[in-house]
Amino acid sequence: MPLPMSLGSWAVHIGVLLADQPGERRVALVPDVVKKLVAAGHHVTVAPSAGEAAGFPDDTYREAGAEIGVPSDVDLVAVIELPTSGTVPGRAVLGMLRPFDQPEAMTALAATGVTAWAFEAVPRTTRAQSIDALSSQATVAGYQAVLEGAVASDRFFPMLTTAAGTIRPAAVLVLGAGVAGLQAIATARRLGAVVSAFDVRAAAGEQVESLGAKFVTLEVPAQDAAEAGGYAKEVADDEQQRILDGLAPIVAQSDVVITTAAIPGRPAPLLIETRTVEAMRPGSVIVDLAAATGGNCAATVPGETVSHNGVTIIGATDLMARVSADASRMYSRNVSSFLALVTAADGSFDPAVDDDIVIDSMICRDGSVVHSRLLEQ
Amino acid sequence: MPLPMSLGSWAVHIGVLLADQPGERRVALVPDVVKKLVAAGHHVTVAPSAGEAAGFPDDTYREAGAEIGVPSDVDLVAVIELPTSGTVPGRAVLGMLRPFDQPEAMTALAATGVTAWAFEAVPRTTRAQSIDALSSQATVAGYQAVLEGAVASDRFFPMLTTAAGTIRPAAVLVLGAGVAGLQAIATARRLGAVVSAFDVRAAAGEQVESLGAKFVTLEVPAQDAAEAGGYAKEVADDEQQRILDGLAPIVAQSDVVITTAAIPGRPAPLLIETRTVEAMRPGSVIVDLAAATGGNCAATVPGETVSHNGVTIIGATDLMARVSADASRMYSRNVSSFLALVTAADGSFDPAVDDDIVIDSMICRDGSVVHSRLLEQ
Amino acid sequence: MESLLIPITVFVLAAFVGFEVITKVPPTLHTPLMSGSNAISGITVIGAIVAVGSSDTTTATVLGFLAVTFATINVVGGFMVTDRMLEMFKRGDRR
Amino acid sequence: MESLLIPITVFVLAAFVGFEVITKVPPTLHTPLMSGSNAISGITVIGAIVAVGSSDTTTATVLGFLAVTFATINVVGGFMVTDRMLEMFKRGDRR
Amino acid sequence: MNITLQGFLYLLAAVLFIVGLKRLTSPATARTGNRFASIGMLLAIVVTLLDAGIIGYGAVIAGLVVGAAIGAYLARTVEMTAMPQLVAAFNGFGGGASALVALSALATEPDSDTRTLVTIGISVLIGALTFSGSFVAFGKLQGVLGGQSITFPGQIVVDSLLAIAGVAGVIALATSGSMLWAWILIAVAFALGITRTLPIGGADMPVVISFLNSASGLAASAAGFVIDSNALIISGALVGAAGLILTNIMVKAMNRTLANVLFSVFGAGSAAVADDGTEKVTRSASADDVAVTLAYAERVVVVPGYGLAVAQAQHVLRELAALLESKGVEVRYAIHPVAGRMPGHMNVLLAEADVDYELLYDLEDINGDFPRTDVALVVGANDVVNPSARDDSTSPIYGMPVLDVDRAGNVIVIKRSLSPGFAGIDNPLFYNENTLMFFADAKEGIGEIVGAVKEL
Amino acid sequence: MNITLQGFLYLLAAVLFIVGLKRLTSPATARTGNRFASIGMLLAIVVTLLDAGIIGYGAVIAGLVVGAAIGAYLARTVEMTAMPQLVAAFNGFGGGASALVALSALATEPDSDTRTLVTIGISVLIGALTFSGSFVAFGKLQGVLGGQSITFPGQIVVDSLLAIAGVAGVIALATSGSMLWAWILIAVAFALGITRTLPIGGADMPVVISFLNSASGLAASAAGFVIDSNALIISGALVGAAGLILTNIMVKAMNRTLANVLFSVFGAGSAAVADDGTEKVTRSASADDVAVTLAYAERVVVVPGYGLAVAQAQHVLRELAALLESKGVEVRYAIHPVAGRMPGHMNVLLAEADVDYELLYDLEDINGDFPRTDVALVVGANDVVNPSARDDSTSPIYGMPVLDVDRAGNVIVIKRSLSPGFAGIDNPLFYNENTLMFFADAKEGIGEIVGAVKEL
Ligand SMILES: NC(=O)c1ccc[n+]([C@@H]2O[C@H](COP(=O)([O-])OP(=O)(O)OC[C@H]3O[C@@H](n4cnc5c(N)ncnc54)[C@H](OP(=O)(O)O)[C@@H]3O)[C@@H](O)[C@H]2O)c1
Ligand SMILES: NC(=O)c1ccc[n+]([C@@H]2O[C@H](COP(=O)([O-])OP(=O)(O)OC[C@H]3O[C@@H](n4cnc5c(N)ncnc54)[C@H](OP(=O)(O)O)[C@@H]3O)[C@@H](O)[C@H]2O)c1
Ligand SMILES: NC(=O)c1ccc[n+]([C@@H]2O[C@H](COP(=O)([O-])OP(=O)(O)OC[C@H]3O[C@@H](n4cnc5c(N)ncnc54)[C@H](O)[C@@H]3O)[C@@H](O)[C@H]2O)c1
Ligand SMILES: NC(=O)c1ccc[n+]([C@@H]2O[C@H](COP(=O)([O-])OP(=O)(O)OC[C@H]3O[C@@H](n4cnc5c(N)ncnc54)[C@H](O)[C@@H]3O)[C@@H](O)[C@H]2O)c1
Repeated sequence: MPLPMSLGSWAVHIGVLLADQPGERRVALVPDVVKKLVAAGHHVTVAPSAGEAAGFPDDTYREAGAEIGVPSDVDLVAVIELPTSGTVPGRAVLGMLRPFDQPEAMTALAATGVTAWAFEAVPRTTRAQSIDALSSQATVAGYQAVLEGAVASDRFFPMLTTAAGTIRPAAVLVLGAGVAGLQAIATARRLGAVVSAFDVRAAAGEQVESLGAKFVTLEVPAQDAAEAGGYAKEVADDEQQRILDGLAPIVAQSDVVITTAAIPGRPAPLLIETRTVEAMRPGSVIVDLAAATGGNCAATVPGETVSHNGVTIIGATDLMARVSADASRMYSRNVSSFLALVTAADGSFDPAVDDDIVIDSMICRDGSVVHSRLLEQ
Repeated sequence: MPLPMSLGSWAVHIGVLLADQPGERRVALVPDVVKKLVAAGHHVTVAPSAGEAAGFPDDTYREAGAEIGVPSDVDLVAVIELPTSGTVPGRAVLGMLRPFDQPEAMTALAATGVTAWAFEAVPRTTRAQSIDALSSQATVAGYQAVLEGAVASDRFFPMLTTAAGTIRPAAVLVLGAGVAGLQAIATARRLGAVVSAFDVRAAAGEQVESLGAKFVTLEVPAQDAAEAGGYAKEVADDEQQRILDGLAPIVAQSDVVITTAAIPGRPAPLLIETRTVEAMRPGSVIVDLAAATGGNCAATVPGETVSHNGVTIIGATDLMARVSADASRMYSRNVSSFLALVTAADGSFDPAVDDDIVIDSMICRDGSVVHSRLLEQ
Repeated sequence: MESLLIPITVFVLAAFVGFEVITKVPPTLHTPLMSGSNAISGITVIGAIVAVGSSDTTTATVLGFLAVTFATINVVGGFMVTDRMLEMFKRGDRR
Repeated sequence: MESLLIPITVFVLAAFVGFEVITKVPPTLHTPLMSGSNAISGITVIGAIVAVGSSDTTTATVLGFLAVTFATINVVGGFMVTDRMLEMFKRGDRR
Repeated sequence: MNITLQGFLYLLAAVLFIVGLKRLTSPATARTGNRFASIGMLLAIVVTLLDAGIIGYGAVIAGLVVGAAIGAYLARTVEMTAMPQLVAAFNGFGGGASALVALSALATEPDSDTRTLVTIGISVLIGALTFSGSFVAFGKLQGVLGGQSITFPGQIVVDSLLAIAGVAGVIALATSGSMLWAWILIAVAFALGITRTLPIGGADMPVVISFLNSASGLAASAAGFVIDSNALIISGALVGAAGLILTNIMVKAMNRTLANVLFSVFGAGSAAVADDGTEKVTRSASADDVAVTLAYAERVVVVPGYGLAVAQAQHVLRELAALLESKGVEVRYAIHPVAGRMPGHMNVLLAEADVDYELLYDLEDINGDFPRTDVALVVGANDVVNPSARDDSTSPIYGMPVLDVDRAGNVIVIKRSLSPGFAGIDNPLFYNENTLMFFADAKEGIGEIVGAVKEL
Repeated sequence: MNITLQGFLYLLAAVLFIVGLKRLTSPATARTGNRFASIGMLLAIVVTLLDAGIIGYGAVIAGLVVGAAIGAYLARTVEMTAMPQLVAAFNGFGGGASALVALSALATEPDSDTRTLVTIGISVLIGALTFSGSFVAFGKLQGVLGGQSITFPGQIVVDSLLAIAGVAGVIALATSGSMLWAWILIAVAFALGITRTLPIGGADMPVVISFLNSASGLAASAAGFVIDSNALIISGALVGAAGLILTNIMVKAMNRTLANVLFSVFGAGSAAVADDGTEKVTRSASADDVAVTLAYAERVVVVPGYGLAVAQAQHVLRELAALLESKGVEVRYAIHPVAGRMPGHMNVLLAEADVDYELLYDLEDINGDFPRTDVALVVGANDVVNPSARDDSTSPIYGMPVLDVDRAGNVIVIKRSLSPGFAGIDNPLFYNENTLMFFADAKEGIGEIVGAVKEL
């Protein structure tokens, strides 16, 4: 086992765990990034087989200069999600901890005395973009959702004029034009589908059109999301109904619907009712990216693919894990960009640095939960 | 049940069966085409639920003017493949009967006295293009193969420059640039992959490049396929080895390989040896469209998806059936174009018409096998 | 030669105008332009008129008459036929 | 007026040449072209030379001398400065 | 009339000619340009008629009336297809007139000074040469003399001798001032015009006419020197120079040089020998031709084929379409079911270029529209637009439905050569009357067309 | 020297001027064009010096030597940035010379005929006006008079009175032939030149100079009428006409009209007031400017941003790149990690336009190359090229890595306005010395650039 190039008191010792959620195939650090960290003087311990499912066998980590072994008492544990045990073998942890979905788990985590940063709490500022794991993983999800939808669809996406007749292009509808939605639009357009999209945020229209898709306007006031940190807010009940009714006929005419609408810390907004699903052509497909937070479609079963009246409804929550190699690559960059913030000038680990990103994203520290939003609740 | 508009002695009575092969979801005639046939005075009997899996419930056939019921003693039975029973409830049958793969079944079929036409035996002439079901279904297979490969891949297909690093485009290799191969190239290019392709036919190079992909040239003589009716021939043994060796390093560097190489009536040529698979990066994918005839990859298991050394090898033989609606649409057009040839001027069924397409594609008649290639064997 | 200075100056300048005036011509206008400029070269008609008008010998008169006739054919025919050819561009005002 | 016919004819033709000769000019050439054509307008230098060379009064000589000086500044300076500006297009021969 | 006023009016006429010529170079202004020029001419004629020097109006009026009648009759009645030869004939008359003016001046004042006599000689020489040359061109175009190049042994020797004789004739005339020499000169010039024009092939005739037109301008200018008329000098020089430029433009559009056209005995048109041994002729076009044809159309249907894919010309094609649309032209695409080499090949390309799906028409949907289509633009397609699949039951592709582009007003075919497509058979479309072939790689060719449309 | 030979040599000089001017309009030939013209001028001067009429060479030679020395010195030593004012000064000298020639003619022959006197008056008027106007323009550009428009109450009245006085002066001079009137005329013309130029803003000065240049051509032509010199008439008319056309081209490039420039008192440059209240000036460019800058570059880096997506300009951008490449320019693309509005936004667009992946460079890979880049072409990007993210620690986007386009030789930014991007902050790049702003929708703008490059 090669020794890390330098192991002075100032290096950060990083641990990478093997994800233990079912279906999870990603790894928090890929060998390429490990190599850079090691070159920068850090020490990385990678749990055996941690990268296996993402296509990075242990040997590739060894070559990158990591130590293979079960991390324990490291400075910082990098994870995809919080291990099912709810604890981490180190002084600090960084990952997509889902703090606002599982506040109790955070309280329990805090009790272990660990310092925890959640990517979900990283502010959406310009400078924080390279740390924005939610964006990087939503990109993956948006892309994969279209592929899954296309595979499940009984129709071609592109138009095809052939000796055996002309096949009209598939109609794809994307609901929610955030990071994942835009990527879904781009991917579906690439495949040749006729794409339309809807979102409640005012800025979304131009962005949708900048990808060559049609923006669906319903008679609901567009939100100015600037105040909400770029995120959408829940809509009023009467607006909600108008959205449901407005979307229904468009959904019914679509061959594939990709739903991505989300409101941070809230259950996903309902956009497709069961009766709308029933109005769809048998053979059409709904991919519900919001399944994990309840789904945008009433017929969605999170984690499963179901058929309702001939319509396939994909509620998979592990879409990002399916593009394991590239999703892990992007995630690793997010992790290492964050790490740069908590590394002091002398190279040592400095969890208390005065940086708004580090402070804002901190969930718990010194035994107690510190994030304002969790404290409010 | 609405009566067909006219049922004189001159109308052709067509029967559509429910496909009984496992995984088969296509139907030989879709309601749109049925409607045209009925308008032309033909009588169509569709087996209950025949179109269900392709997204065409019985009602849609009823609306198109068909009779729903078990066809019996019809003029012409239109099928996707020969029913597992090996017999058809009519005087003639048209479908992808795989005559050269299962000559015994043809002999048995002939024994029932039926007249049978196989799409596999339709000559590849300009005029026959609208009847060329092999082409139409290969188109579907090529498209779907790329989607399956992309879904199974742990990599993004397109290049992506993001705040979380730049993802290089996936390298896709297509082996065999026939109808399916070209469609695969086009689809992979649409998704943004860097595509290269190989084929033994001389004409393929320009065609591959006309789709913006790179043509791989190995040091083997290119075939002039004009003599073989557009099809490739088997290559000599030493050439074969040179192909295998030449492709090996390229395969090893590819993220997704789609193999489509075929020689009609012969087992699929071997293009990827097991050791080449083992040289591939874990996480990469092979989609073997030739699985049904043995596969282009030594590690392929027909009909199954297996993982060999971390490489996913998709040997599915039902890819066309997965795009059931559009595949059926195209197939129906092939069927109805053929039907036009065997319909006499007075509208009656004329299986003995003097037309090279009808004659060439005839497998058996009056109790005996008539196709020259089968007689030769 | 002195008396030639002015006509030559005029000739050179006019030739330059001729060279510069024609720069890019779409091919469909080649024939009309040729025809139109050919009609302009029928300006010899004024020479012919002067010649016949001031002629005193019969030869000169006959020659002059022929000259006027020829030149007038060139002028009248030329402009009219050009106009006919250009009728197809009437739609040119669409833009 | 008769004596004006020829000069005016010449003037009109030259003006046409001037109008036609300049059609499309890329903006980077605006200043050099202005400067170059300005140097050409220094042709008054020949008028000045004639004026001073044939002058008999002192006033005329002084005026003529000034005229020659001014015009020469215009001519020499103009052409030289244009050339300097155009140096940047030396790479123009790359194609 | 006051001689100065007359001078200014002549100048005005000249200005009208200049402005007219200028306007004749753009489709939008060409018609008014021609009118400007004709007004200038009317002005010049009227001014001349009012000239104090004119004594006998009889012959003048007679000439004007007879000439106008003949000219108007010819201009009105001649078929549109016979325009080139008509222009040739008019040009011949113009040249003849110049020669006659000079002759008549000689007859009136045989004792002119040398300079005048030289000018008379030149005027006679050019004028007569233009006359005979133009009428030979007329004959060739009219078919009277056959379109082919006519040569005879010793051509060069004869031509050279005639040319020398012409120069000698001018000198002899200038020194003698004798009418006899003038007639000899005319004969020589006549002969030269004939021998020089006969060897040139029919396809090159427009160039010859344009060149002779330029020459007739020079003849007019020379006549101007003789009778000391600025109006003649200016107009003649104008036409001479403009004609030369136009000749050059035409020659360039044919990828030739002027010398090559005038002195090559092999100036035959572009003809292809078809399979059956008969000679089939294609009409080949330049990017500019195509540009004008497209830009002045109302309805264009683009028919893409395999060549579009080979050339990867989809992006530039879309740009051309956008450009045409911005000019108000309706552009649609006809997608043949088997265009290209794989099902949906054209869809892939056009989708890549982001062509709106709404603009793609299937064979059945568009075939009825071709008779109402101004231009069918066939880009690298061949078999799918082969009318023999429809008309010729012996054709190997008989029975395949094809796009009926030949029913459109004009067909423009962009491909690199006359080579066949996938089916390996000849395409009669290429030899149709209403088909223009633009031989080019689709990408480069369409790029050129885009450039040409932008400059219209 | 033989007067006829002299005449022909002058004609030759005029032809050299014409050819020179023609060549000056294209970058490739401009330099030789200038040389042609200067050879023409040398010829004209030498021919004049050999004129039999010249008796006293002293003053002539003195003037030539002094003038040449001053002219050469100025032309050699003046900074490149001071070129416009230098041209203004030279122009002033030219106008002055015309006036002086006329004055001197008057002094020599006070009893000339009326026509000559009228011409002298016109020559003096235009010449003196050009002189004073040019020097005011010089002063403004040099900063001596301040770049702003200088107005005073009653401007119009004074101008009108001076204009009337000028006309009256010409008439008085023509009727009296008196030197006194000539001086008065000079004073009036001087005053008019000053009052008419002062109100025009610094940014419009090039137009004024070009206009005065045209005027000085007319003055030279008028002087030609005075001394009956065809050389002067031709050259003057040439410059007068060409100058007018050039003025018009310049005015059009500024989207103005000539009247608007000359008679508007609000002719200030385009300046923007920045957030902090100080005035920041952008240099705005036309499609032609951008085309020339790009076509003459060796290395171009394209920086696409969200605006490219909004305008859907990817196809035409690629076309521009292809065009530049065909001219030997190296074109690469710098893709900022967060350009656009979603990860990989630019990749989607450029892939759609079929831009080779090899040409796409990441921020880290290309940032070091900008100092070696001739032109950075920023298309609809803003935040990702904002240098304050690098330099200004108070900026809200401080710390974000940006593309260092400001380190390239030239920066061209295509966007519709000065509006901010996603981050909502101002971009100092736009006000840099080496930044040219091309305000346009990206698709339309690039389309225009493509057209302009094609015409180079
Ligand atoms: N779509 C399918 O599924 C399929 C499959 C197999 C076969 N086919 C057959 O393919 C044919 C398709 O018809 P088509 O009209 O599309 O093509 P085609 O008949 O093969 O003709 C293509 C033409 O494009 C020209 N070309 C090639 N490269 C070019 C370039 N770079 N620039 C400009 N022109 C170029 C060639 O002429 P030059 O060499 O003179 O340039 C050629 O004649 C049909 O016969 C069809 O039956 C179709
Ligand atoms: N990539 C991502 O994942 C992502 C996600 C969210 C936010 N962001 C943020 O988005 C920004 C991206 O930077 P950017 O430089 O690409 O864009 P930007 O800073 O938003 O600037 C885009 C510029 O394009 C111009 N524009 C808009 N429409 C145009 C048109 N039709 N033609 C020409 N110009 C047009 C606008 O100026 P005019 O109005 O004057 O034309 C605008 O200033 C960054 O601030 C980034 O943080 C990125
Ligand atoms: N640093 C940055 O500048 C930065 C970084 C990342 C994302 N962003 C911006 O933040 C925005 C949202 O990002 P996200 O994708 O992570 O958001 P998200 O995952 O929280 O939500 C997805 C989308 O669903 C939409 N939505 C919510 N309720 C809806 C409803 N009832 N109907 C329809 N749509 C509904 C939202 O508007 C959002 O676009 C994006 O526009 C993105 O550009 C900015
Ligand atoms: N009417 C027509 O004109 C018509 C209709 C359909 C197809 N075609 C042509 O026929 C050709 C083949 O059609 P297909 O796709 O049905 O063929 P196929 O399915 O039989 O074979 C697929 C491809 O595998 C290739 N191949 C065979 N052995 C190989 C080897 N050892 N290595 C690499 N590649 C090998 C073949 O060349 C062929 O391109 C195509 O080019 C198509 O264009 C013509």
